[in-house]
Amino acid sequence: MKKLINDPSQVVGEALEGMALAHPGLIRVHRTPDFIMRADGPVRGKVALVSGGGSGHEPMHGGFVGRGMLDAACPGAIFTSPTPDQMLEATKAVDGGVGVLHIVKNYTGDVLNFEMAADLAKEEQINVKAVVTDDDVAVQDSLYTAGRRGVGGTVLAEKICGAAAETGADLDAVTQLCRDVNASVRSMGIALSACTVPHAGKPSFSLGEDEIEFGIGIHGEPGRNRMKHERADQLTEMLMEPIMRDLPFKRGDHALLFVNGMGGTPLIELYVVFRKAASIAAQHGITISRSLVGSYITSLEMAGTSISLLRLDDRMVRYWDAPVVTPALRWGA
Amino acid sequence: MKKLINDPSQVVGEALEGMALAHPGLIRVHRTPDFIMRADGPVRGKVALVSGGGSGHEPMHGGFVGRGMLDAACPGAIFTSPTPDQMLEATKAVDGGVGVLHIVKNYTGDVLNFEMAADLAKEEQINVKAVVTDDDVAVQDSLYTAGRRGVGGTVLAEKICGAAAETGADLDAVTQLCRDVNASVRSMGIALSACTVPHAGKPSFSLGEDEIEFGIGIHGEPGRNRMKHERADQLTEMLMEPIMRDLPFKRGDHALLFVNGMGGTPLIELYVVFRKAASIAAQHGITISRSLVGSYITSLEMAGTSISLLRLDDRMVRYWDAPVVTPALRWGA
Amino acid sequence: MEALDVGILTEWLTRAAQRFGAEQAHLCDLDAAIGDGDHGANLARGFAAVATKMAGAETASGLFKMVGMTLIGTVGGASGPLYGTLFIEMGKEAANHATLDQSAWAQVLAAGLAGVMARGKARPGDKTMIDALAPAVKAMTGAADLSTALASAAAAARLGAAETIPLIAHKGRASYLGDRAVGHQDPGATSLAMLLAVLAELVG
Amino acid sequence: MEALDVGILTEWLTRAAQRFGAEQAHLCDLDAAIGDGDHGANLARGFAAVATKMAGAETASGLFKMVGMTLIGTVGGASGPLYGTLFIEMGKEAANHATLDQSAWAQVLAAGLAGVMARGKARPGDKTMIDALAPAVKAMTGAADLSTALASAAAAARLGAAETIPLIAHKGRASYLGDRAVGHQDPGATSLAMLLAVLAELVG
Ligand SMILES: Nc1ncnc2c1ncn2[C@@H]1O[C@H](COP(=O)(O)OP(=O)(O)O)[C@@H](O)[C@H]1O
Ligand SMILES: Nc1ncnc2c1ncn2[C@@H]1O[C@H](COP(=O)(O)OP(=O)(O)O)[C@@H](O)[C@H]1O
Ligand SMILES: [Mg+2]
Ligand SMILES: [Mg+2]
Ligand SMILES: [Mg+2]
Ligand SMILES: [Mg+2]
Repeated sequence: MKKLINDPSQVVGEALEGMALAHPGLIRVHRTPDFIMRADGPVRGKVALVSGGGSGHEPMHGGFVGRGMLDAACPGAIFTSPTPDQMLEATKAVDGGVGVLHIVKNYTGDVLNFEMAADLAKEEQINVKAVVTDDDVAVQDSLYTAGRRGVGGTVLAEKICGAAAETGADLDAVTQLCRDVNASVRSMGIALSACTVPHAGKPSFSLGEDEIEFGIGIHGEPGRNRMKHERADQLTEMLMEPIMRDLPFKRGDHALLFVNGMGGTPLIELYVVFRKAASIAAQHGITISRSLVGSYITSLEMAGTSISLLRLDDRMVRYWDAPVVTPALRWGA
Repeated sequence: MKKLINDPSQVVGEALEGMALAHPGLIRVHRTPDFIMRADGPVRGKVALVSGGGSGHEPMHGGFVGRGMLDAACPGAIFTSPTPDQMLEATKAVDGGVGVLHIVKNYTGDVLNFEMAADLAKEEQINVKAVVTDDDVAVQDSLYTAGRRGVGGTVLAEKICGAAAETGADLDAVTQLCRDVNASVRSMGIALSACTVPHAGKPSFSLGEDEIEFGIGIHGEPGRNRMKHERADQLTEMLMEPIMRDLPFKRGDHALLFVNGMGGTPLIELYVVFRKAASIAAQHGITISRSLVGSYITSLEMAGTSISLLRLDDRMVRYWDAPVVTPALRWGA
Repeated sequence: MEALDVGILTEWLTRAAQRFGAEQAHLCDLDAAIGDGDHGANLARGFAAVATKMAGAETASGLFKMVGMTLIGTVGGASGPLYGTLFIEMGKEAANHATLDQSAWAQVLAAGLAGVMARGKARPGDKTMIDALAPAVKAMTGAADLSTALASAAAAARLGAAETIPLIAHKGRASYLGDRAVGHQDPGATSLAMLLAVLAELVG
Repeated sequence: MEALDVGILTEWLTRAAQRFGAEQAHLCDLDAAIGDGDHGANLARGFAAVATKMAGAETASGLFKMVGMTLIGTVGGASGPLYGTLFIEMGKEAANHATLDQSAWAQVLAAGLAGVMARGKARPGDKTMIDALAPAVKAMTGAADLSTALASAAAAARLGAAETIPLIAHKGRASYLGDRAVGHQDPGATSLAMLLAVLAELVG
């Protein structure tokens, strides 16, 4: 294992210190318990957004803390959900008096830890609501699974809801908007290689020279099935098919197309995927009126991509375009 | 070789089409010859900036086209400098009547092709100047080499000079500023793994389980020497040492610290490197007052990092902070 | 031995911490096959924290609540809240008993099981730690004495963990894999069986 | 054969395109060792474009200028402007000669060499294509007839390319490597020798 780290047990903490040094105007880092909050928080009278999850998905979530997006993010160990004390302290630190929304990706660990934190925060008279994102169509959503995972759609929800909160929406409205975004977005991912968790020291699975994992999550775990590697256009068709089927689009719909890199895939390849995904959308009469291309929700150095497609309404477009000032997403200000 | 591509010979063109679809408000893509120009160009009365180089370094340069940075970028084949016809057509397309600056990374191919293009453009009465960037301290700058390579400092020069041009500086002033930035920045890089050029189909070199290449460029080539892999803090010291020595800083100086990923290194590791590099700078009494962290000048999926340190003057700070609206760098607007 | 006192329980958890340290890679490997490969690291981190905090606990109830809170604050993942809840609920039940004899311990363990099920909503057969814990609770009743009961519980947990191998998972990350989880033993059930084995070895 | 006409020159470049297609991987491998691994792909791409454009060339001069412009517009990298300049300068010189006999061809090649040296600023011994081209130009003079001269030029180029092996590079990417370039043959010198070999084979 060759990584730019000092000690597997110190990676998360040292990266947090690096972030604090790199972005002093945007964020503040709190240690023990670990969380990142916006530099100018808490913002009185504004609904606060708190998210979090295992580390190793950078820039998510810490890179999305700042004006117009998250108020705080709680990083766990690599691929391990953070603990309730982090979430509780973050929630208290950013509470502006009008409620806090927890945006939680649907993984048992994240859900249970955020639940405990919300209970504790409520005991301290903070009005906490939670939305669990579950946009990954790779997983059968049934009584017999932990339910669909929260993946790329979470980034879009955080941006859009962050803008709503920034412009004065109340807790109920931001919560409902977050549910709406989650209900309007679907995602699907593939891995061309595994990643290596520092404390494990070896790849999380191994793939043959022309094998890929189809239907992966973001924790280096195997996917829905293993298959032969294909050309980018064919893989993109396979990714788009369940997305389009699961969230029926009608001709004339507008959508945001998010082509995400898993960490080890060069940007040039993501644009090759974007090209095909956009053309598939166009064939269905869907207008891609907004886009995001880059490695925003990653699995360390895994090679691969995920596609998220969000059906847009005017409100979402307005909030998407609104200013955002975070380490990883920044525009309009 | 597993990549998200269709055909090695089509990657660059298909990625350009993807970029055009993803960023219609920011850029326009011209094919045959290939170049990317800002959507609202040419801008009358503004000095235009044109850069270019081999593909495979994304987001550089195409991702830096837009308001406040480049007017056009010419992508060559992967790791192969573009051709004079591209540069000539791009130059003509963005010329706003007050001159065009070519920002050229110092590689024989880039320099020769841009030279030819400048000669051709001058024949068409366009006032063209060129600045060759050469910030890579890994290379001995002497009569016996092609001179230092242009690497990370180029990104900083493009941002700063783009802002100067946007706010009305004339060709001489922008050219001088570009020389000043180049003279004030030094860079050094390492590779933890090789990358695979699509048409080659195999890694450009092979490294043992605990070997790294020290002093690499951005074209997948071997570096100055091969050495044992070390902890991030030690590697960061080794990268910073020649930078600090080559561009003597004095206590009280302000600097921009740019920790760049080579493509396959996760962001969390770049922040671990940033932490140490910032602390080394602090030990020397240098204030890191601006920063950039991410994979901005890459070698496909190579794992590794480069550090660039730019000594700032007030003018550079002002131009760095000025608005920029490109696919890859965006703030202030 | 007639009953478990706070000293022996402290020793149990000290040895459990050692055991999880030693078994960290093994548990991570099990989790890598059907999860995300961190279960061993999570428990090792959590129990190492527990081990530094136990000195001075005066009651079993107080000890267990501290253990539960520590695990919740250090483990993370799914197993943090679940193992944490296990100990917190055990602590609550332990407060109702002056001595932790065989019958009291059966009730303590049963309370832990109920807490974990309430928190995680898993049932037996879902391929989780419940598949080790539930049979262990059952095996406590009807044994001749405390040490036999603990040995039966440990054996039942070990067997229950092994019996997760052919199952499809319905909870946790392994549920994403569908059929692909078949043939692998659940890491959480395995760690739970280890925890009970350490106690049986200590007392037996 | 007394002189090279446009037909034979067209055939030369057609075969050169085939040769660079076949040798693409070999030239890329040489470049991977001390450069960026694209030299074979660059030349294959450029000469393939040349091959599609040659029909209808009426003079050697016109042909060479077209070849030069095409290479400049399709090869990229260092070799694009250098190979392009080679042919453009050869074309300029060819315009001064009614027939391309042995002495005229020697001047044409010398003009090409001068052009490449002016553009790239490399000198013999810098471990570049000059190390194949310069000895070839020298070998043209004093040969008994055209075909012997072309054969000598090709042989000198091949030898010159081989003699780059022990050199440290002073130009191009290989110069970044210092000592590490020693022991590797320069890809540009190798391709230049191939180009001259194809002509010698055709005429010989
Ligand atoms: N809903 C649940 N109820 C009970 N146990 C569960 C549940 N979900 C997961 N588990 C247990 O947690 C174990 C995984 O723990 P761990 O790897 O530490 O957390 P994570 O899955 O968050 O990485 C599984 O092997 C399983 O035994
Ligand atoms: N200044 C120069 N003068 C002459 N030949 C050069 C010079 N620089 C490089 N070359 C030649 O170009 C060859 C490399 O060409 P190529 O790989 O196509 O371009 P690049 O180095 O841009 O990738 C070298 O092997 C060398 O022979
Ligand atoms: Mg986990
Ligand atoms: Mg090249
Ligand atoms: Mg796990
Ligand atoms: Mg080359």
